[in-house]
Amino acid sequence: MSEPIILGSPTDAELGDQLLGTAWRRPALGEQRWWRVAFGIAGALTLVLFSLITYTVTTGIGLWGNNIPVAWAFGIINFVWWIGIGHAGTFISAILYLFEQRWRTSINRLAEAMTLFAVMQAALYPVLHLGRPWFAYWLFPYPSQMETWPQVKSALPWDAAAVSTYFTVSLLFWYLGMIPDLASMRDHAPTRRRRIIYGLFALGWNGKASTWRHYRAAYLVLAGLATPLVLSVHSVVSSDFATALVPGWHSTIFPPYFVAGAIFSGFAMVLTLLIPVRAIFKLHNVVTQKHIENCAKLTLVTGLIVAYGYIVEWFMAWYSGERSELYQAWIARPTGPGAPLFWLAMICNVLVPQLFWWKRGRTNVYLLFAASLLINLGMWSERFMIIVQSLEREYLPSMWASYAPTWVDLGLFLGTLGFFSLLFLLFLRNLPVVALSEMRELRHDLEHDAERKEAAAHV
Amino acid sequence: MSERLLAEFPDEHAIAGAIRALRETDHRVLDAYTPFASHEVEDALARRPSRLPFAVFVGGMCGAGGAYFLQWYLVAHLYPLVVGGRPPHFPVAFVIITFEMGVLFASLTAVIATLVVGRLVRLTDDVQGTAGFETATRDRFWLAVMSHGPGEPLRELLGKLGASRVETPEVA
Amino acid sequence: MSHDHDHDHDHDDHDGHDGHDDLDGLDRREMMHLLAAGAGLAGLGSIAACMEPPTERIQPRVEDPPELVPGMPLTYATSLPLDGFAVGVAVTTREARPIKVEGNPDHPASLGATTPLHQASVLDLYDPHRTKGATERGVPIDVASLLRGFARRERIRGLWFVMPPQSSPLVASLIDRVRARHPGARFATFAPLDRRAVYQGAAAALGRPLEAQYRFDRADVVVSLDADFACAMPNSLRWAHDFAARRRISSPAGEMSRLYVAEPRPSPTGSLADHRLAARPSRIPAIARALFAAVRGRPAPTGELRERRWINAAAADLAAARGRGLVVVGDRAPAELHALVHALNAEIGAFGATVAFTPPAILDPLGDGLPEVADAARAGQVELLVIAEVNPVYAAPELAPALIGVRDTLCLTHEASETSARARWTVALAHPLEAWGDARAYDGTVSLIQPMIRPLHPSVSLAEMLAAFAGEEQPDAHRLLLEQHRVAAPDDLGWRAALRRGFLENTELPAVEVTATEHDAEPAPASGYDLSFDASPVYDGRFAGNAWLQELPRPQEKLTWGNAAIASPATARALGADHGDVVRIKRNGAVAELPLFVLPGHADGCVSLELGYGRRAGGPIAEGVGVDVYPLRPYGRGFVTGAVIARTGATAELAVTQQHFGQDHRDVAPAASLAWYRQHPRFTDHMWGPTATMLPVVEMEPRLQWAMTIDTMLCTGCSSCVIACQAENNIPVVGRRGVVRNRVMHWLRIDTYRAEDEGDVEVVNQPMLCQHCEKAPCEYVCPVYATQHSPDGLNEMVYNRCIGTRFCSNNCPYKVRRFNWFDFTGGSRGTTLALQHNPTVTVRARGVMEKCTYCVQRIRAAEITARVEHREIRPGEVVTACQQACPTGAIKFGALQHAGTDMVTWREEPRHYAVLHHLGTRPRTVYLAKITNPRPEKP
Amino acid sequence: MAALYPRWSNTVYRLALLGILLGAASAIAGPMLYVRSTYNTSQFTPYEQPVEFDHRHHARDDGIECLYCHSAAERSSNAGVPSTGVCMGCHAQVYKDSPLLATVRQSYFTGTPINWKRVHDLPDFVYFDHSVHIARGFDCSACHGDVGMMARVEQVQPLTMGWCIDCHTVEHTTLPNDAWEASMQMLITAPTRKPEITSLVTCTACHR
Repeated sequence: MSEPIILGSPTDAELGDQLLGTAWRRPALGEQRWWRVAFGIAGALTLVLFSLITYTVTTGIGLWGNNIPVAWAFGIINFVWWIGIGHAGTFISAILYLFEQRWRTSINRLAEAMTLFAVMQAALYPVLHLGRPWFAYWLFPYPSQMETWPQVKSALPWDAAAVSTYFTVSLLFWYLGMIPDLASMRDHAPTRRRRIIYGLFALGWNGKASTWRHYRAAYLVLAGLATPLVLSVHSVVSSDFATALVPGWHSTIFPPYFVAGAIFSGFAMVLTLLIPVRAIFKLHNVVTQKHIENCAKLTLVTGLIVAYGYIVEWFMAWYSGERSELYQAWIARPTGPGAPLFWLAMICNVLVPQLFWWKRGRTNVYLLFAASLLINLGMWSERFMIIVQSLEREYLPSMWASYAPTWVDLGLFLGTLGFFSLLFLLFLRNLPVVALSEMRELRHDLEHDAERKEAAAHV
Repeated sequence: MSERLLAEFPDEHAIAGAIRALRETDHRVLDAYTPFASHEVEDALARRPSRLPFAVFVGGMCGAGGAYFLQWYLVAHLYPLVVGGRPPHFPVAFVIITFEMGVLFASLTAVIATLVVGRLVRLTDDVQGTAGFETATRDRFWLAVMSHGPGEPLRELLGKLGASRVETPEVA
Repeated sequence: MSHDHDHDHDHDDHDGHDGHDDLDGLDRREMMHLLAAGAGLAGLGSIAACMEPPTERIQPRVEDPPELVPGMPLTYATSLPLDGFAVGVAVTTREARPIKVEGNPDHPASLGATTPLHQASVLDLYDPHRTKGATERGVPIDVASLLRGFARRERIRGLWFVMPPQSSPLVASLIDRVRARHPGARFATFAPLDRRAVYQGAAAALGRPLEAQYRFDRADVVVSLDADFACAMPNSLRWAHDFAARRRISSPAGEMSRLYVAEPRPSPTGSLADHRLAARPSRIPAIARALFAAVRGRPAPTGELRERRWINAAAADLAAARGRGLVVVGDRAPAELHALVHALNAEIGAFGATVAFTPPAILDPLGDGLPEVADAARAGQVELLVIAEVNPVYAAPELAPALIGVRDTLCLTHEASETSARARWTVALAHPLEAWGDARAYDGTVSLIQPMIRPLHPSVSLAEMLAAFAGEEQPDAHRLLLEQHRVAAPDDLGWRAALRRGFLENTELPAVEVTATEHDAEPAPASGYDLSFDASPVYDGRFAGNAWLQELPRPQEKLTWGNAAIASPATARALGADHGDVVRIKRNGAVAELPLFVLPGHADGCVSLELGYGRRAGGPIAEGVGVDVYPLRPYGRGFVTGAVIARTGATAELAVTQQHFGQDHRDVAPAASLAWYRQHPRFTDHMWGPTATMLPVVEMEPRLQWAMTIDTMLCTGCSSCVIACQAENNIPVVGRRGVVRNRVMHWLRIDTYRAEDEGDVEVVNQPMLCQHCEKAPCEYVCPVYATQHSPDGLNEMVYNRCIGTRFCSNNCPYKVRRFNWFDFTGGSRGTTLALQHNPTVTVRARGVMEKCTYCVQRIRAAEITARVEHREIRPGEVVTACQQACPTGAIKFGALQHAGTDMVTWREEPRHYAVLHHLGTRPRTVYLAKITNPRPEKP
Repeated sequence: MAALYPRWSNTVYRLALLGILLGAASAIAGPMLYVRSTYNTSQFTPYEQPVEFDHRHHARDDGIECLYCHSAAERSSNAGVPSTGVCMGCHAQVYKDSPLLATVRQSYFTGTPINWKRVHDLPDFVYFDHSVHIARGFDCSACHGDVGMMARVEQVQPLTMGWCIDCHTVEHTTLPNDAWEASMQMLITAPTRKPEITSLVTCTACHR
C-alpha cells in the first residue's frame, strides 16, 4: 500500500473532536487577524459586485467593453470560467466515489462547497449580461398569457436547464452528505445556541440503521446521477459555442475539451483552497501527502487532455481548408489583438502542469499553490482566447474589430472573486470542513482491511 | 407487558454480536443507532435492501418524459415557429433538456424519498432525550430492543452481551 | 409584465441626444446614489413596474380636413434647394407632420433618388437647437414688429444683402422691388463651395457665363478631371442615374462605357473608374493640357510614366469615340482650366452630342461676391448688412473682420452661428419643409417649395425677408408666390396640378449654340504640399448640427464625427507620421492641427481637408467636433499649394466604422474586367447554387417570397441609402464615443474592399444589410423566439420579445445585427425630435437587438392594402427606403414570384453571387460582381 | 442531557418548511394571476370621459352606424375618434343648448380638441389594423363587445396576446357581417388550433 491516507489511527472520538473542532476551536476563527482581514476584503469586493450589478442593470450593458462584433466578452468568459471551476467538486465527490477512490473522502466536502459557491458566481452572469435582465424568466416554460415559449433549439435554454439542475443536484448531494455531521454538531457543540441552530439543519438525524440504509442508497444514486450530469453540464456550456457558426467555435472537440478544461481548472482551484485550509486547521493527518499528490496527478492528466484539445483545434483549422478558420487559429490568435493572452494560456495550461511529472513537483506545497493559481489564470485567458479573439476576426474582414474591457468589467470580475471568498470563509467558520461520518467509516474499513490482511498473512 | 430498552455498546463487534444473539431470543430488535454507516451492524440486522433506487428511476423517467412532452407541446404544437430552416419538431435539440430534467427529478426523488422514508423532517424523536444518547453520534453504538416479557431479564441479558449501559428511552 | 423605466434617464448632465455613453463622466454623486438604491432596486424592480400605467389620451382634430385620415400617410411634392439648385422631393407626412424625404420620380434633377443631405434635412426641421423667433443683441423681440420696422423704412443708404446663390424667380422679382425702394442696395452672393470659376471659365471660352448640361447616358468614354460627378456636384443625382444607365451590362456580351478619373482623393466616382490616376490638384491643369495635346496627336512629354500612360490611353479613347466622348472638370478647378476643357470638348465633338450649354439657372452668377462686401464695409459704405442663410464669419475668416465692423447687421439663420453671435438682429430662418417658395433645378426647371407643416417656431423665409425690405408690412410667401406665377386663386386647377407634380412643366432653360475659343491653363508652381478642400458629409458646415450626417461614415475613409488630414501612405512616410498621429499644417500664417488619415489610393504630396468642422457655435452636436480648416483656405480657392506639414507627436482617436479593407483571400466581393468576364462568364459559380444540408426542407404557407438584388458594379458608396434607412426606421445615433467603441447602429453599411496591384487601387463598394437567410444562423440561437422566419421569407426581429443575449449577433457571419447598448432613444422622448419618428416602426428600448427588416412595415402595409382591396400585391408595389434613395438604382427589391421585375432578371445574370455562400445560410440578398472596363492592354 | 427540542417543535418545524415552499410558489404564481386579472388588462372599468357621451342612446336608440363617427376604421389602421365637427354636425341643431354639450360647443368654437381617455389601449409595439379586420368581415363587437349597451365605454375583451393568438390560429373563412354573437360563436365552436405558421401568426403580422 503506498502512503497511508490517514496518519496515526485516531479513534472515532478523536476524529470527531478534530474535524468538528474546526467550527468552534479556541481561539475562534473570528478573533484571528488573517480571518478579519480576509473577511474585510471579501466583504468589500462583494459590495463592489452588487453596486456594479445595480449600475449595469439600471444603465445598460454599454458600460461594459462589449461591442459589435465582440458582443460577448467578460460576461461569458467569467460564466464559463466559474462553472468550469465548479466541476472538480462534483468530479471528486461523485465520480471518485463511484471509482471507490477512498482518498477522496477527506476532501470531497471542501470541493463540493467550492462547486456550490463557484456555480453561484457563474449563475449570476447569464442573467446579468442580458440586455433586459428583468425578462430572464422567459427562458423557462411558465404558462404565459402571451402563449410564447422558450426556443429549445438554442443552447441558452439548455444552459439555463443544465446550470440550475447542476446547482440543485450539487446542493442536495452536499447537504445530504452533511446531515450526519450536522447531527454530531447538534449533539456536541459547546453552546446551547449553536446546538439549536445545527439541530435545525440536522433534520432530527440520530443515525438509525434503517435510515442509514436508505441514506447510503440515496448517496450512491446521487453520485451515480451527478457523474453524467457534470459531464453534460460543461458539454452544454461548450454547446453555446459549438452550435454556433463563428470560426474557432464550431468544432466537435469542444464538449470533451471543455469538460477536461473544467476539471483541470477545478482541480487547480481545489489545490488553491486545500493547501491553505490544511495548514490553518492542521489537517495533515487526514489530508495527507497522497491527497495532494493525487490532485496534482489528476491536474496533469486533464491538463494533457486540454493540450490535446488545442492541438486538435489547430489541426482542424488547417485541415478544414476554410480560410477564416485557418486565419483564426494560425494568424489571428497568436499574432492578432489579444495575442499575449493566447501565449499566457499556452504557457499556463500546457507547460505549468508538466512540473507534476516529478515527485518533487507534486509534493512541494508552495510550488503546487503557485502552479494552481497560474493554471486558473491560464484557463481564464483560454476562455478569453476562444470567445473574444474568435469574435474579433470573423468571416467578413470589414467587421474585424478589437475589444478592451472597461473598469466595470474588471470590477464585476473581482467582485465575483470577493463574493466567492466571502462564502468560502463563512463555510470554513460554521460548517465541518471534512466529512466526519465518512472519515469514521473509512477508518473502520481500513482497520477491516488491515485485519483481513493479517488473517491472510497468518494462514 | 413488554418494555423498550436502549443499550449502549462500546464498539461495532459488540453490538453486532448482541444483535445476532438477541435474534435467537424472542425479544424484538427494533433498531440500531450508529455514528457511521457500519456494514457489520447492517449485515447483523439483515433487513431488506432499500428500494429507493427503484423510486428514483421512476422519478427520473417521469422528469425526462414530461420534459420531452412539454418541449414538443410548446414548440412544435402550440406555436410551431420555424427558426433557421429547422422543422419545429426537432428531436435532436430536445434531448439535452430531457436528460437534464430526468437527472433533476431523479435527484429530487432520491432526497425527498430519503427524508420521507427515513422520517427525517423533524427536530427530535422518541429516543433523542435518553440520557447519554448523544454518544450515538460520537463513538458509541446504541441498540433499541422491545422486551418480550418484563424488562428485567432483558436488562441482564444485554449486560451479559457487553452493553456498557442500558437506559429506558425518555419520551421528551 | 413589461418593466418600463419610471425614472427619467437624463439625471446626468449632458443632452441625451447623442446617447448615454460617457463612461468616465460618472461622477461621485451618481455613484453614491446608485449604491444606496442598489439594495432596494433588486426587490423593488418588479413591484415598481406594477404601478398603474397612466391612461393615454386621444385628442381628435376640431375640424377634419377631408384628405387627412388618422393613421394614413400622405405624400406631398416639394423641393429642397442647395446653393441655388433645387431637387424635387416627395415628402411622406403622418398626422400632418413630415417624417421621410424621398425623391420625386418626375423631377428631372432627382428621378426618384436623393442625396444624404436631402434625407437628413427632415432632422434639421425638428432640431431642438434651432433659433426660435428673433432677438436684438440677445434680447428676444417680436418677428412681425421687426419686419414691420424694416418695411416702413425707405431709401436706406448702404443697404447690403449677402445670401447664397439664388435661382428663384420669386427672389429675382423681390430683389428688383428692393432695389427700386432702396436705390443703391447691393446684393452679394456667398457660398463656401463657390462655382464662380465655372462661369468665369465659360465666359472666357464661350463668350458668356453658361451652364454645361452633360448627357452621360450618351457618353461612351468619360474623362473626369477631379470631378466627382456621381456624388458631389450640383446635378449629381441625375448624372449618376444617366451614367449608370449607360454603364450597366446585363450579360457578358453587353457594351460598357469607360471612365477615366484623375483626382487627388479617392471619391465615389473614382471608385467606379476603369483607369484612376492619383494626381495632385496642382498637376490637374498640366494633365489637361497634355490630354488636349495628345487628343490633337502630339503625345504628352511631361510627367512621370503613370501619368503619361493614363493621358495617352484617355486621349486614344477620346479620339476613337468622336462625338461619344466627354471630359468633365471639377467645380473647384481654376477658370482657365474650365475654359481649356470647353475647348477640349469642342475638339472631340462633344458639343451638341454629350454636352449642351444653357443660360445658368443662378441669378447674376458673376455679380457681387463677399470680397466686394468686405471692401465696401472697410470703406464704411455699408450701413445695414443683411446676411441670410450663410455664415461668412466662420466660412470666410479672411474677410470676417471687415464684416464684423459693420454697426447694424441682421442675420437670418437656421441655428445660432458664429455670424449671428455678432449680429445686432438675429431672425430664425424657416426650413424649406415649412415654407413656401420656388427655385430652379440645375437644368432650369422651376421647382415649387410647399410647406409640409405649419412653422414649428416663429420664423421667416428669405423671400419674406426681401418682401419686408420691399415694403410689405406682413410678408406672406404664399401670396407672393401666387402673384409671381400669376395664379388667380389658390385652388386654380393648373396651379394645384403643378403643386402635385412639384414643378412647372417645360420651364427648363433652352440650349444655346456656342463655339469654344482656345485657352491655355499654365500649371501652378508645385512647392511644398498641396491642400485640397472638399465638401464633407456636413457639406460646408451648415449641417454640422445634424447628428445623422455627423455619424454618416465617409464613402472611402468610413470616418465619422470630425475631419482628418487625408494623405497617401507615401506622404505619411515622408512626414514620418502614422495613421492617427496629429500633424500641424501651416500656410501663410494660418495653422491647423488635425489627425493624419492614411488612405491608399490618395495622391502623393497632397493632403485633403474637409470643410465644415471645428464649429464654435451651432448647438451641442456641431460645436467642438473636428478641426476648422477654413483659416488655411484663401477665399474661394478649391486648393492651394505651398503648405508646410509637420508631426506634433500627439495622437488622436479616429472614429471609424470599418478598420480592415482587404479581403484576405476570402473572395467576399469578387470583381473582374469586362474582357476577363467575357472569357469566364461563370466566374462566380462557386458562390452560387444550392448547398448540401442535412436539414429536411421546411414547408410553410405558400406566400410571396421577398428578396433583394444589389449590383456592386453601380454602387459608388455615396451612402444616401444608409441615411434613408436611418430616417425610415428610427435608427438612433450613438455619438463619437459610441462609434469609437464599434457600437454604430446603422442597419445598412457600405463595406469597401481595396486591392492594391502595382500602385493601382481597385475598390469594390458592397452595401451590407441583413441577408434574410433561409437557413438563418441567428434564428436557431435565440433563446426566446425574438427572431424567426416568416412564411414570406423574412427574418423577423421582434423587439418586444428580445432579452438581449446578443447570441444572434455573434452567430451572424455578416455582422449586420445592432444592439442598443444604452437607452439611445430616451433623449429624443418629449422633444421635437420625437416628431420625426416613423409611427409604423417601433422605437427600440435599451437592451434590444435590431437589424434591417427589408422595411417590413412597407411590406405589411402593402399586404394589408392588397387584402382590403381584395387583390394580390402588384410587382414593384413594395419599395424599400434604400432602393428608393439610390441614385444609380443599384438596389432592387421585390418578390421572387414577380418574374418581370428587375430584382428577378438581375438575379439570373451569370455574375450573380451570394456573400459567404459556402456557409450554407442561403441568403435572400444576391449580389452581382463588379465589372470594370479597362483598355484591353493595361496602359 | 435535557432534550434539545420539545415535542411540539416538530410540527412547528414542518409548518415553517411548508410556509417557505408555499411562499416560493406564490412568488411565482402571484404575478401570473395578476397579469390575467382585470387590474392589469383594465377590463370592465368604465372610464369617466370629459363629455358624457352615451353609446346606448346614439348607437342603439338612434341606430347610428359605428363607421359614421369612427370613419377611419374602414381605410386606416387607426379607427379614429370623431372630431368635434362631426358632433356639431347634428348638435348644431339638436339639443342646441343642452348643458351636457357645453364642453363640445366650447371646444368647437375655441378650437381646442376634446381630451378623451383611451379605453382600448394596446402596447405601443403592437400594430393592430382595423381596416383589414373589417375587410375580413369582423364586426366591431367581436373585440369591443356590445358598445350599444354601454353607458360608458369599457373594455370587454382582455386584448392580451394570447387572446389575439387564439383567434389568429383558428381556421376560419370570412365572417358574415352580423352581431356580436356570431363572432363569439365562431371562437367557441372553432376546431382546435391548426399548428402551422400562417401570415396571421407570424410575428411581424403585429410587431414591426
